[in-house]
Amino acid sequence: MTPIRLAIAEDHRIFREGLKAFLEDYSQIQVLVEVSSGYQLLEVLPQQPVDIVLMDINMPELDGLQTTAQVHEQFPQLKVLALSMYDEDKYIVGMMKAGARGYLLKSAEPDEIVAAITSVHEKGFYFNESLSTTL
Amino acid sequence: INYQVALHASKQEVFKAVFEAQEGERQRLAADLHDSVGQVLSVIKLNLHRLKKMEAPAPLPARQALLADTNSLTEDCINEIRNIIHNILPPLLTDYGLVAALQHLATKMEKATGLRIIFRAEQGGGRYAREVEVALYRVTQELLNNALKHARATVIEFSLQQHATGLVFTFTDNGVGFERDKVTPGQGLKNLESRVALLHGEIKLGPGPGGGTLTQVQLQAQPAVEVT
Amino acid sequence: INYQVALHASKQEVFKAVFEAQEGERQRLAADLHDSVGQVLSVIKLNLHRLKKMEAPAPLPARQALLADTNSLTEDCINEIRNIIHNILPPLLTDYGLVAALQHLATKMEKATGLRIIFRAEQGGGRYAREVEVALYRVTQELLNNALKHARATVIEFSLQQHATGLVFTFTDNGVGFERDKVTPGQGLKNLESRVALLHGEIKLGPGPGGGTLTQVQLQAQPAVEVT
Ligand SMILES: Nc1ncnc2c1ncn2[C@@H]1O[C@H](COP(=O)(O)OP(=O)(O)OP(=O)(O)O)[C@@H](O)[C@H]1O
Ligand SMILES: Nc1ncnc2c1ncn2[C@@H]1O[C@H](COP(=O)(O)OP(=O)(O)OP(=O)(O)O)[C@@H](O)[C@H]1O
Ligand SMILES: [K+]
Ligand SMILES: [Mg+2]
Ligand SMILES: [Mg+2]
Ligand SMILES: [Mg+2]
Repeated sequence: MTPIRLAIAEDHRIFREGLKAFLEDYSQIQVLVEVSSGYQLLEVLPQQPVDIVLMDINMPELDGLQTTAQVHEQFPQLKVLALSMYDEDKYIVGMMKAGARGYLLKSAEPDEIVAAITSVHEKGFYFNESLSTTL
Repeated sequence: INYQVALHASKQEVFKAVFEAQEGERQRLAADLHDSVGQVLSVIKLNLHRLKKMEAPAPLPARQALLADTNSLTEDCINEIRNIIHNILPPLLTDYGLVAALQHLATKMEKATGLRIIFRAEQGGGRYAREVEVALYRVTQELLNNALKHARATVIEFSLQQHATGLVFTFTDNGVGFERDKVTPGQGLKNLESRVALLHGEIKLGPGPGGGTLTQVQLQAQPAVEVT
Repeated sequence: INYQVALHASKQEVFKAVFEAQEGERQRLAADLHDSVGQVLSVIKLNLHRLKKMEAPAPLPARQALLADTNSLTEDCINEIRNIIHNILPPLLTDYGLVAALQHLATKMEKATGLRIIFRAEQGGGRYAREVEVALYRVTQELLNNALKHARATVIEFSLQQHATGLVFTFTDNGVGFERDKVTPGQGLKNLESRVALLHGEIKLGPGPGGGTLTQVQLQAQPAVEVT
C-alpha cells in the first residue's frame, strides 16, 4: 500500500516537530511537507503534491481558515484536516464551511489523530463524536 | 518642568488607560499560556504516547502504570490552561465577536451551575467596536458572578438588542433582589459603572418587573459589519 | 430607586476599586497557575525521572532520548509558568516584602539586559502596607520598562529611603531624557500617576541632575515591622 502523503501547516515549531516525530512511527503515513504559514503551503503544494493537509487555525499572515478556503479552490482533490487548540463550535463550523474534511483538537488522543488521518484518506471525512454533535 | 504638566491627564483618560492596560496585559498573558504552555503540553502528551508504544512487546507493568498516570496529569494541565485562557480572554470574543462569546458563556455557565441561563441576541449578529465588545463581555461576567453569589436565583436571562438609537443590554435574575440592609457596595458594581461611563453609556440597576434584579446598559453603539 | 444612588461612587473610590480588582484578579490567576499547572507540572517532571530510573539496568536508547526530550519540554513549561507568575505578582513581594522584591527585580533585569541596575534600600528592611508595596513594585516595573524602551541608558539606579516624614522612592537613568518633540504620553505614566494619587502621595518627574530622567515618589508611609 502506498503511504498517505501528508503536509503539516503549523506555526508553533515545537508542536509541529513533536507531531512529525509522532507520525514517523506510522508506516502508513509519510510527512512530506512541513510549513509554518498558509502562504508557504500554497507555494509548496504545486511542486510537492500531498493527499492530506493537517491545518492549524491560528497562524500568522494567512490563517488556517483562509488557507483552507484557498486550498479547497486551487487543489480540489486535496483534503484538509483541521488541527486546533480551540474546541468551540464556531471554529469547527468555520473550518468545515471553508472546506475541511474533519476537525481535531491538538489535545486529542494520539490514536485519534492517526484514525482521523486514515478516515479522511479512505472515506473522505472524519467526525469526532463529541465534536460532531455541534454540526 | 514643562512636561510634568502633561502628566495631569483627565480622570476619564486615566480610566481608559487603566482598562486598556489591563486588557492588553490579559491578551499577552493568554497568548503566552496558549503558545508556551498549552501547545507544549500537547507535545508532552504525544511523547508519552510514543513512550507507551515503545514498551511493546514486553511492557513493564510499573512503567505502563506510571505513564498512564503522567498522561492523565498532563490532560489535567491542558484542561486547566484552556479554562484559564477562557476566563482571561476568550478567543471566541476576538475571532467571532460578542454574540458568539456570550452564547458560549451562557451555555458553559448553565452546564456548570445547573441554573437556567438564557441568552437572546436580537441584533443580527454584527460585530461592534472592540472596546464595546470587551466591556459588555466583562459586564456580563460580573453580573453573572453577582447573580450566582448573591441572588439565590434559579433563572438568569440576558439579551442584546440593537435599536436605531443604540445597543441595549439587559440582564435579569429571578433572585432575592438587593437586600437594602445587607448590600455593601463591592468593587464589581463600581468597576462596571466606570466601564460603562467610559463608553459614554448609561447603566440602570434596580428591582426586576417580576422580582429579582434587573440591570440595563445602553450604549450608542452600532454594529460595524452585519452578517446576513 | 434608592440603591442606585450608591452606585455613584467618587472617582477616587472607583480608581481604588479598579486597581484592587486588577490586583485581586492577578492574584487569583497566579494562584491558579501555581497550584493547578505549576505544581502538577512538577509532578510530571518527577514521574519522568522515575520512568528514567526504571529503564535501568537495560536502557533502550530511543526511550532514553525521548524521556530526556519530554523532560526538557516539561522544564520549559515550568519555567514559563514561573515567569508568568513572577510578572503577575512576585511571591517574594508577598512573602518577603518590597525590599526583597525590588532587589530581586534589579538583579534579574541586570542579568537580562546587561545594563548596570543598582537598587539601594535605606530603610531598615521593614514591611509596608500591602497597597504601598504593590504600588511601588508596579511603579518600579513601569519605570524600568520606560528606561529600557525609551532612554538608551547604560545605568539605572533606584532607592527607597525612610524619613520621619515618609517613604521616598527615587529612580534615575543616565539616558537621553524626555525628548520634548517625541514624547507621546502613554498609559504607563498615567497609570503611575493615579496609583500614587490613590495613596495620597506625590510624584515628580523631570531631568536628572546629571542628565537622563529622575522620578521621585513620596508617600506618607511608615514600615509596620522593623527588622533589626
Ligand atoms: N444579582 C444580585 N442580587 C442580589 N444582590 C446583589 C446582586 N448583585 C449585587 N448584589 C448586592 O450588591 C453588593 C455589591 O455588589 P458588587 O458586585 O459591587 O460586590 P460583590 O459582588 O460583593 O464583590 P466583588 O467586588 O467581588 O464584585 C453585593 O455584595 C450584594 O449584596
Ligand atoms: N526614561 C525615559 N527616558 C526618555 N523618555 C521617556 C522615559 N520614560 C518615558 N519617556 C517618554 O515618555 C513617553 C510616555 O511614557 P509612558 O510610559 O506613559 O508611555 P509608553 O512607555 O510609551 O507606553 P506604555 O503605555 O506601554 O507605558 C514615552 O513614549 C517616551 O517618549
Ligand atoms: K511515517
Ligand atoms: Mg498556531
Ligand atoms: Mg460582584
Ligand atoms: Mg511606559
